[in-house]
Parts: sequence; structure tokens; C-alpha cells
Amino acid sequence: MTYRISRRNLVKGAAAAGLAMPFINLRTAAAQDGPITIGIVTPLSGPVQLIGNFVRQGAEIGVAHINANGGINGRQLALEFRDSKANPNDASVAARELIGSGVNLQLGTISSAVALAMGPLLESEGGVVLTSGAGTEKLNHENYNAHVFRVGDSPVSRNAGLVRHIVQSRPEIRKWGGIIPDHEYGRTTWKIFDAAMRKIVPELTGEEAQIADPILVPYGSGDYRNYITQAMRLDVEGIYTSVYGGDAVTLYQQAKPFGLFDKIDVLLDSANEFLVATAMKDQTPAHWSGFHWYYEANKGNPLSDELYAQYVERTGNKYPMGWAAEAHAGIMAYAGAIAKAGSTETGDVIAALKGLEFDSATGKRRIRAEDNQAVKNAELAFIEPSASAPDGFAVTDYVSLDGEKVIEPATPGQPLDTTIL
Amino acid sequence: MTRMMEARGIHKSYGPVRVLEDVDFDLEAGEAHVVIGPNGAGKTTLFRCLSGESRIDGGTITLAGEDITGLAGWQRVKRGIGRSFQVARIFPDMSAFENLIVAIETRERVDKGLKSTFGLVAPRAAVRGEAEDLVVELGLEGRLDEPASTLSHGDKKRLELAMSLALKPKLLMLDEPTAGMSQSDRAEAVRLIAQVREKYGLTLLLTEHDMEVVFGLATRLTVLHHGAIIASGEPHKVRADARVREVYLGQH
Amino acid sequence: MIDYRRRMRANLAIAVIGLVLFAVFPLVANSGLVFLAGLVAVNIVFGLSWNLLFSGVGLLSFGHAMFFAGGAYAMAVVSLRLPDLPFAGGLLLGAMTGGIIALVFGYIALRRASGVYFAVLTLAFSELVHIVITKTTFLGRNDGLVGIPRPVINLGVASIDLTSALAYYYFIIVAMAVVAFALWSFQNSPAGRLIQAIRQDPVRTAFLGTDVRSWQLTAFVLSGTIAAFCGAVMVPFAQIASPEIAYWTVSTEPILFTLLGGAGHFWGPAVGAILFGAIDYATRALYGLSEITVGMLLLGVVLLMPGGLLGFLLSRRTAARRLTGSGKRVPMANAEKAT
Amino acid sequence: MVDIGLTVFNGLAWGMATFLVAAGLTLIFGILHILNFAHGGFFMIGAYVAYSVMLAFGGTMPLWLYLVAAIAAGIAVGGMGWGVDKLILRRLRHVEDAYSLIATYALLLVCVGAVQLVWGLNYLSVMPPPALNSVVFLGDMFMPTYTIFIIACGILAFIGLEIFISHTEMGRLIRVVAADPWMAKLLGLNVRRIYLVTVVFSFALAGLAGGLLMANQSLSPELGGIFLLQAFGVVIVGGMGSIRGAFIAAILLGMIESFGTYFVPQYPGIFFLVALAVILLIKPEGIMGKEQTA
Repeated sequence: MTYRISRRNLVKGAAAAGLAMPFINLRTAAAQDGPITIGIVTPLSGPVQLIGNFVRQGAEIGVAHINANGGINGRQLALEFRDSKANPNDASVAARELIGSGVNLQLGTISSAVALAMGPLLESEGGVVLTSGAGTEKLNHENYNAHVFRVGDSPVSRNAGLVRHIVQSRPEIRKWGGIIPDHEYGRTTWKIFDAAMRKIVPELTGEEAQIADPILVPYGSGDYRNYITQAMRLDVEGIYTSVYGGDAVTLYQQAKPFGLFDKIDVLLDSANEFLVATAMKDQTPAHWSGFHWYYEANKGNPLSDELYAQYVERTGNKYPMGWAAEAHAGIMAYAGAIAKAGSTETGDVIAALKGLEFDSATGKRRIRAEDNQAVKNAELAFIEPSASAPDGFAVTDYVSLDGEKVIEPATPGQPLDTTIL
Repeated sequence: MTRMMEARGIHKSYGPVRVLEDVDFDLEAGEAHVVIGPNGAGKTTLFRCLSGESRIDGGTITLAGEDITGLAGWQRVKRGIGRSFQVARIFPDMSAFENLIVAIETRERVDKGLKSTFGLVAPRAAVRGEAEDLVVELGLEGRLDEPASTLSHGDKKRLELAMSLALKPKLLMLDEPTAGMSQSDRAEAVRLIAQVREKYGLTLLLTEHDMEVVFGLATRLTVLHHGAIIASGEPHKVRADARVREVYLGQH
Repeated sequence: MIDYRRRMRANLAIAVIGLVLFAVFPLVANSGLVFLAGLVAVNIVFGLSWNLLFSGVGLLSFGHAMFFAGGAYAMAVVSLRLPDLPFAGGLLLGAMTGGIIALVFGYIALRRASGVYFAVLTLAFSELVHIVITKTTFLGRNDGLVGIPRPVINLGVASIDLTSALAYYYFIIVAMAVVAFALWSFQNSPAGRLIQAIRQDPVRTAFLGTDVRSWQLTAFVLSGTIAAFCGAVMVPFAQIASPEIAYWTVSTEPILFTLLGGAGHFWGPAVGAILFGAIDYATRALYGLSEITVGMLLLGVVLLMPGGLLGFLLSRRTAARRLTGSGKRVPMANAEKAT
Repeated sequence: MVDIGLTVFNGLAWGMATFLVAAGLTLIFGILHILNFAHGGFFMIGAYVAYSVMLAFGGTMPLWLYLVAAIAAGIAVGGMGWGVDKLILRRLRHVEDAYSLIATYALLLVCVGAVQLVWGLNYLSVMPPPALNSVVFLGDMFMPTYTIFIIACGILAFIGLEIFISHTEMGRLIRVVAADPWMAKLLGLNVRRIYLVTVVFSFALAGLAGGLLMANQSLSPELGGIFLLQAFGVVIVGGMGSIRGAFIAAILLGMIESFGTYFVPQYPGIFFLVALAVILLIKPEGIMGKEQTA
């Protein structure tokens, strides 16, 4: 309830701010003593607004943290939000418009297509964007662009991390299948999963992994029974899935009565974090999920504790998604880079971001100078239904893997070579 | 007299309802042929079948010796048929003048092909001149620039007639040309139709309810009853036909 | 009697004034707004192309995204894979792609379907095109094709450098003004009059001796070609072609522009596209309200101003001039189909 | 053999779930000749209302409560239908089809926005009542009882609608108005009232479908669009508002989708669209549609 009220006020405030944005190019954020404005271009409407909300909260909490600690070189941070509508054209308009009013430092991109479109745009317009979680490997490989940084997981470190942990903890499981969305994201995650499994299983066990062809499922369907039936036919012990959000909930919900989850030993979910568990509660199938940030795994890290406490206080929601931490990390990265460069100019900030080490809610992160990809811990947690837990589920195991060990070598400009994982 | 149109063995059903059964129908060049019959006799259906608005289920139709059975309405129009509808069909959002322009330009395209289609914005002077002549001839001066939908009932009928004439047809088919008109308008309409028939040497095919109109115009009369022709010939002979008196005039 | 010359001058003036307003816009607005204005300019013609069908031959297309995307992807592929082909060649190929899609689809669909059935068929086909794009590696699948270069047009003696966003913006607005005015001229040519006649009464038009279906197909192909041209022009501006532009929501855009601005007037879609751009801009920082805002707005327009904004304004003016004036007529359904 | 059996079963489930959504859509299409985009939106609202009713009873959910929640959703959404007819559809009765199409599209957007404001953006999930949360074995074939329940609901809805349309006074009136509203008015029927009844009934069916299917898939503001295109397809392939046609079309398209996925798993979700396009090209008036006379 508090969430809703605060949202309404925010809407009013945002509307006022939006309309007051100068039409004419007079105000410039580059004034040397005023606040430094960072633009957040993220989905504020439509289905993906769910993620945009986490981005917003994370960024706001990050800014509050910086400002409470004296700002950057004495200057405060401010945020300017724009709706990307998860669509490259709308995101382009927003990014250009922000740059036009002097806001050259931006973050919040979550969709791969948008992130890929930003590179050439920012190069010609003069700006930087930190993506909060676009999942395409092209970003730091064949479509590498100096103006785009990923401060969160690379798809390789995320999925190879998952694989490494699973193979270590359950070395007896060799037969794997996959259920993946019929989308670029699904194919990317599967490509990495498949390559990592084929490499890591023999490495650790001396035996070959047996991997079935993945089952492709369409986006936004209300009926996954045919795909579940396909999965039932597979002779596998573990299933990997990168189906996301509402589709994942539908898939799990429909798969349960078929007994799919009783048939397999391990369910490995690449990214849903608590999305499935908060929806399905005590009906949640036990599964490992990859996390951008799992606060329990970072207990004792003051940034993480503060982010979690603030998030719960602002929204009343006890299960923040990692997107919040990635946006938060984006703010931390900008703060570090601006302080290091002593400037907010695009070129200076890019130079400072390259090779930057900074603190985040997941601990230290380092941005590789070669391909603008952050090296950070890969986190995953095991979520199980629990009759005693108030929400019907509980995390019974979690792990945070050293990012340096799971990330691929930097090969900007080259397609991802899965043989070197 | 040469034969303008010849229909043999026409069948037409709507679903299970047989509307026309084995109808033979002849139309001689130059005559003013009126088809009458009680409601539901199949007049309008026959009319639709002859003009090509409806496909027939069986039979053949020829126009001036050419088989037009398989041709769509627009193709028959190209071969010299013009027609009106029971409820005047005009282009409601265009002005009366533009209605005429469209009709004339369509004929020009039929005559000259696509060359006349992708022209300049304004209609050519010759087209406009022709439209103006038609306006005068049919007495449509006055509300020419208003949307055609705002014209009076009678004026809409006149406009439709003018559009049909703009096609320079050999055969003009008028479906109840005086339907819904007042007595005085009717007389005026009959005069007008007779006048254009005379002037352009048209063959006329009409359906009509009003007996004064029928006998004012017809050179030949055909009576349709239950989807079959029961009499056809000169008006006074048909009027005397016993069967016609029984089924048709008797009811009136 | 209608003064055609005056009418033509007035509409040429509208196109020129529009062009001038768009041309001075970059002087007062920042680059983001200029980018938005460029998209609006493309949308204006996109909307006009859709309305050529709707208010022209009376066909409701729910799949115009397939043409727009067809043109956009053709241009993107040409720019990336055939860099030696002159820019005009890309535009031509893009426009032709839309024309060919329209010809093939229209030839099959128009023989069979009309009204709502036609609308759903266009929707289904457009969805198929969307799926095909997301599955074709050659077209970049879901990630789209990025980094599309802007051209330098070589005229032999001189060359025009359109590589900056601003220069390309000027190219867009000139191209769009020319196409818009050409479209107006077409709608007011004998063929255009005929096409309007088909919407108002297809049966009457057939009985003037016109093959209604082939003219519907002609209009469909023309509309698809222009929509594809819009897509082809847009791509170097945005420098990306992504499958979102083939999604069905893009098909609803020209419909919204047209109804918002007024279907009964040639420039209605233009007014609607500009208005929509403005709404888009005004709601760019709103959280979670864009659906409900756009929904309410549209409902309001359809219920309170069925003639669209332009229809509403014009009828107000007419009403003021003529006390008994009736509002702009909403064209009535014309269920009948010419045989 | 088991594979074929399951593929048929899944196809039926797809078909009957879609038919439940499409039933109300067909009714309104047959009489008002509008393709109601908002139907998806109100289906979604029905699911959310049923969800809220269930929560109000504490969440544990015997079958009867599940059905009560679904019926409550039907009544609530039917009431919304009354408002929509009075405020919107009635005013659009005499304008071109495209306008009512756009109005219902706008209404769909409003529904999505309203659901976001009232229920939020989070994904929600409802499990079937315990009585329906098991599996029935037929030889080697396993069939979840909730899926059987959906298929049964679809068949019952079809039978109920057939009886309503063919054997009740209101059904007869609706048929008369659908066939010829002008004539119906001439005969002194209160056409307006019959329209209103149809709209309310159609919306109530949307709400009821939402309630019955709430445990079928996740609930989110996207739900409104998820069944929409496939329900449209069923209505159109069925032909001009024919309930029987829609029922057959739902089964047919469900089987095509199901067997398509079975034989060509590389192209998930595409068979429905291809089938829709092909069927419409072969028989544009739909399975049960009559060819329109000129």
C-alpha cells in the first residue's frame, strides 16, 4: 500500500518535472557547481515496467547514498528519468533528448536490442550508457562500443558460473536438457550453457556430458503443455531454463501436475531470482536460480545491507530483484569514475570507467578496460518450498562465485568463441 | 429491330429459395421495356442478374450478340450498360458535381485507358464542360457544391441518372426510377426519362410499380410472377391478358 | 463550382508551411526533440499511406507494420551488405519490398476477404512477417541490425553529406514533404477521386465500369510501397532495424494517428502523428500511466470527436459560419461488397 | 501412441481454453459485428477479480470456492459490460466498424492500465483447488485433472450456449436481431435492450472464463493480450458469430498448434498463425459462415 501511495506522488512529481524540462537548450547540467545529473532511460510503462521499477529504486537509493556522503567532489547527484518503452526507437529519442539537455551520462538500459542500438548513437551524440543487465553477449564482443558499459553480469559469467557450481555440487548429474525461449536471449544463454557443460563436466568428472536438444517455447503464451510434454519425453536428470517472468510462472505452474519436476533431480533457472517463488509460493518447485544480487550472500557488506534496508522501507517488498543492485552499481561506477576523472565530460568519464574498480552491493567490481565488461561475483541461490516459511518458500543454499574465475577473456570486436570458456 | 439483350434459361436461388426459374427474356434495341410484377415476383433479382450485380445459377445472357454470362457488372458496363438502383446510389461525401466528374472520368478511362487516369489534380476542361452540360440537361443547377448526401430524394435520383448518362450507354437500366416520389415529381421524371431516351437513342429497361409511369414510358411490358414470365408484349395487349389481370392487376 | 487551382495551391502551401516549421525546429529544440520530430515526419507519411487505404478504398489494414518493416529491413540489409549501392537504390529497393509484399498478399487476400476478415488477415500476416524476421539470422533475429550508416549522396559534381543526424533530418523532412504532397496530388487526380468513390460506394463504382478489386489492389500496393518507403527512410536515421518495428503495435500507430487527427480529411493523419509525438513527449517521464493515458485519450476522441481533431475543428468552424451546420459526417459502414 | 494421445489432449486443452475466452467474443461479434479487443482485457480483469475473491476467503480453496470466485468474476465483469454498453458501444452503433474496433482497442489499454494500478505489476500465480491438483492415468498417459477440468468447462460452455441460443426465448430474440436488426425493430422488438443483454452476457462470459482459467497461467497485466489473437482466430475461422463454428475452430486450431509443435518443434507458436491465414484464404467466411450476398 505504501508502495502505491508513494508511486502516485512520484508520478505527480515526475510529471511536473517532465513538463518543466526546458524545451530550448538553455539549461546545461555541466555547470561546474550544480548537481551532476544522470539520465535513467528504462521502461517506465508496459510489461517490462516491473524491471524498470527496480532500476529506479536502485538508482535512487544509490544517489541518496552518494549525496549523504558528501556527493562527488562536493557536487550532488541528481536523476532524470525517461521511459524507454523497452523499444529502441523510444529509447533513442530519450537518450538523444537527455544528451541535448546536457545529460550525457546515462544508465538503465535493460533490453539487448536497446543496448546494441545505443553504441553508435552515443558515439555520434557524445554520451555514455551503463546497461543494468542487457543479456546479449554481442555487447562486449562483436558489437563492442566504447560508449557502452555493462556493470553487471556478462551472460557468460552468469551461465558458466551456474554450470560450474552445479557440476561441482552435483557431479553425478550428466544428462541435461533445456527449455529456452524462442528468442535471441534464449539461444545465447543456451549456447553458453551447452558449451560450459561440455567443457566443465569432463574437466571435473572425467566423463562426457550428455546434452539433449533444447526445447524452444514461444513468448507470451498461455499454454506450454506441448512443450512440457516434450520435456517429459527427454531422458535427462537436470533441466536448464532461461524462460523469464510471467512465461516462467506459467511454464512451472503447468509443468507441476505433469510431474516434470519430480522426474528430474535439478532445475536450473538462469535468471528468475524471486519472480517465480513470490508468485508460486509453496507451490514453487525447488530450483537453483542465478542472481544479479542476492542480499543474504552479501550480508555484512554495508552497501548491500543499506540497499536492502532502503528498498524494503521504500516499497514494503522483501524480495528486491538484482536489477536494483545493477542500477545501484551503475551509480557507484559513475561516482567512482567522475571522482577519478574530475570531470563529467564523455571522453573523460569513459577513460575513467575503463579499468575502474569500485564497491557495490555485490562487493568489489572491476570494469575491464578492453571490453567495458564488469567482472563481478556470480551469485546463485537454491529456492525450495517451505511450509514453515511465511511466504511459502525459503532459500536453503546460496553461493557467490569469484567473478574472475567464471568470466570469459575479453575479445572486443570478435564474436564470442565458446571453445575458450 | 436488332436484339440488344437475350437471356435464356435463367435460374437464380438465394439459399433454398428459388427466385427465378428458367426465365427467357429478350430486349430489342430501341424499345422501352418495363418489367412489372407483384412484390417478391423476382423483378429486382432479374434486374440484378441482367446487370451483373448477382451471378446466375444457370442460363446464358448475351448483349448485342456477345455472351456476357460470365462477366462481372463492371465488365458489362464497359460493354454499354448503364444502370440505376432502387435507392439511388451516389457518392455521399462528394459534391454532386464531383459525382459527375467521377462518372465521366471513369468512362474516359474505359475509352482511353490509363492515360487519362494519372493526370493533373484538376479535371480536364473537357470533362468539366461535359459535366456542366449534364447538370443543365437534368436540371441539377443550384446545390452542386454541397455534399451529395444533402440533396433531396428526387435530386439524388436525377444525379444518378446523370451519372448513368455520362457513361454514354447503349442500354440504360432503371430500377424503379420513381420509387418514393410524389405524384408531380413522377410526371416530371417520366418526362425527363422520355426526353433523354429520345435524345441519346437509348434502349431502356425498367422495373416499375406505378402504373402511370409504366404506361407513360413502356413500348413493351413483361409481367413476372413467382419467378416466371407470364406475359410479355405491347402494353395494351398485356393489359388485356386474362392471367395478368388475375394475378397482378386484380390484386391492385 | 470547385476551384481546383485554389485547392491545389492551398494544399501545396500546407506542405510547404509544414516543411518550413519542421526546418526551423532544430533551431529551437535539442537533438532529442529533433530526432523525435524526424520520427514524427516519417510517421506523418506512414499515417497518410494507411489512410489512403482506409478513407480511400475503405480497407482496414491491421498489418501496416509488415510494409514499414519490409522497407526498413531492405534498407538496412542494403546499407550493411551492399555498401556500394547508391542510397537512392536502397530507398527504391525498400519501397519496392513493401510494394511486392502488398502485391502478393493483396492479390490473394482481396479476392477472398473483406471488412473485419481482411483486417484479421492483415494482422495474421503481419505477425508472420514479425516471426520470420526474428528467426532469420540474415536479418539479425531479435537483436535486429545495428550500426546502419547514413549516406553521402554523390551527385557527380558535388556530394551531399547526410552522415550527421541533423543533415539526415533535413533530408527526411524534404523527402516526406515531397511524398506527402505527391500523395495529395494523387488523391485529387482522377485515380484518387475514383479511389474515394470506391470507399463511398463500391457497388456504384463498379456500375460506372470500374474493376473495384483491381483498384483496391492498386491502392493497397501504393499504400504498402509508401509505408515501406517510410521505413526505408527511417532506418539510417535511427541506425537500427529491430523486430519491434514489425510488431503489431506498430500497425496500430497509423490507425491511431488517423483517427486522432481525423480520417475524413487528407491531413488528418499528419495532425494525429504530430499530436501523438507531443503526447509521447509529454508522458516520457510518467511511471506506469502511458497505457491508461493513451487509452482514455483515444476513447475520448472516438466518442467525443468522431471526426478526429481536424474534423472537430473544421466542423466547429463550419458550424460557426452556418448556424444550422451539421458536424462532420462520420462515414457510414459500407458492408456491401462489389461482385 | 502415448505421444499422439497426449498431443490430442494438449490440443484439446488449448482449444477449450481458447474457446472459453472466444465464446463471449463470438456472441458479440455475431450481433454487433465488432471484434472486441477489450474482451482480452476483461478476461484478465475477471481472472484478477476471482483471485481477489479467493484471497478474501483466505486463499485455501476447495473446488466450490474456486467456482464461486469464477462466477463472482463473471457477475462483476458482466456489470462492467453494462457500463461499457451504456457509455461506449451504444454511441458507436452507427459509425463505421473501424471506429468501434479502435474504441475497443483503447478500452483494452485502459483495462491494462487499470489492472496495473489496482493489482500492481507483480506476477501472480494461482494453483488449482486440491481436488483438481492431481493426475489421472489412462494406461501410460498422464492427464492433469485441472486440464481435464478446463476441457470439461469448454464443452459445458458450448452445450450451455447452444441450448441458450437455440432453445430459449432470449436466444431466439438474439438470433432474430443478429439476422436482421432492421426487421427486428420493425417487428417492435426492443433491439437496444437485446444488444445490452448480449453485451452484458458476453462480458460475463469473459469474466467467467478469466475466473475458470485463473489457475491455468500466471496473472500479470500482459494476460489481456495473451489469448486475444488466438481467440480472434477462433471467432473468425468459426465464421460470423457462430458458436458452433467457434467450437469446431477452437478444436481444429488447437490440434494444428499441438501437432505442429509435435512434428516441427523448431518453430513454436507459428502453426496457429499459418493455419489462420491458410484457412481464411480458402474459406474467408469461416467454417460456419454463410457467403455474404451482395
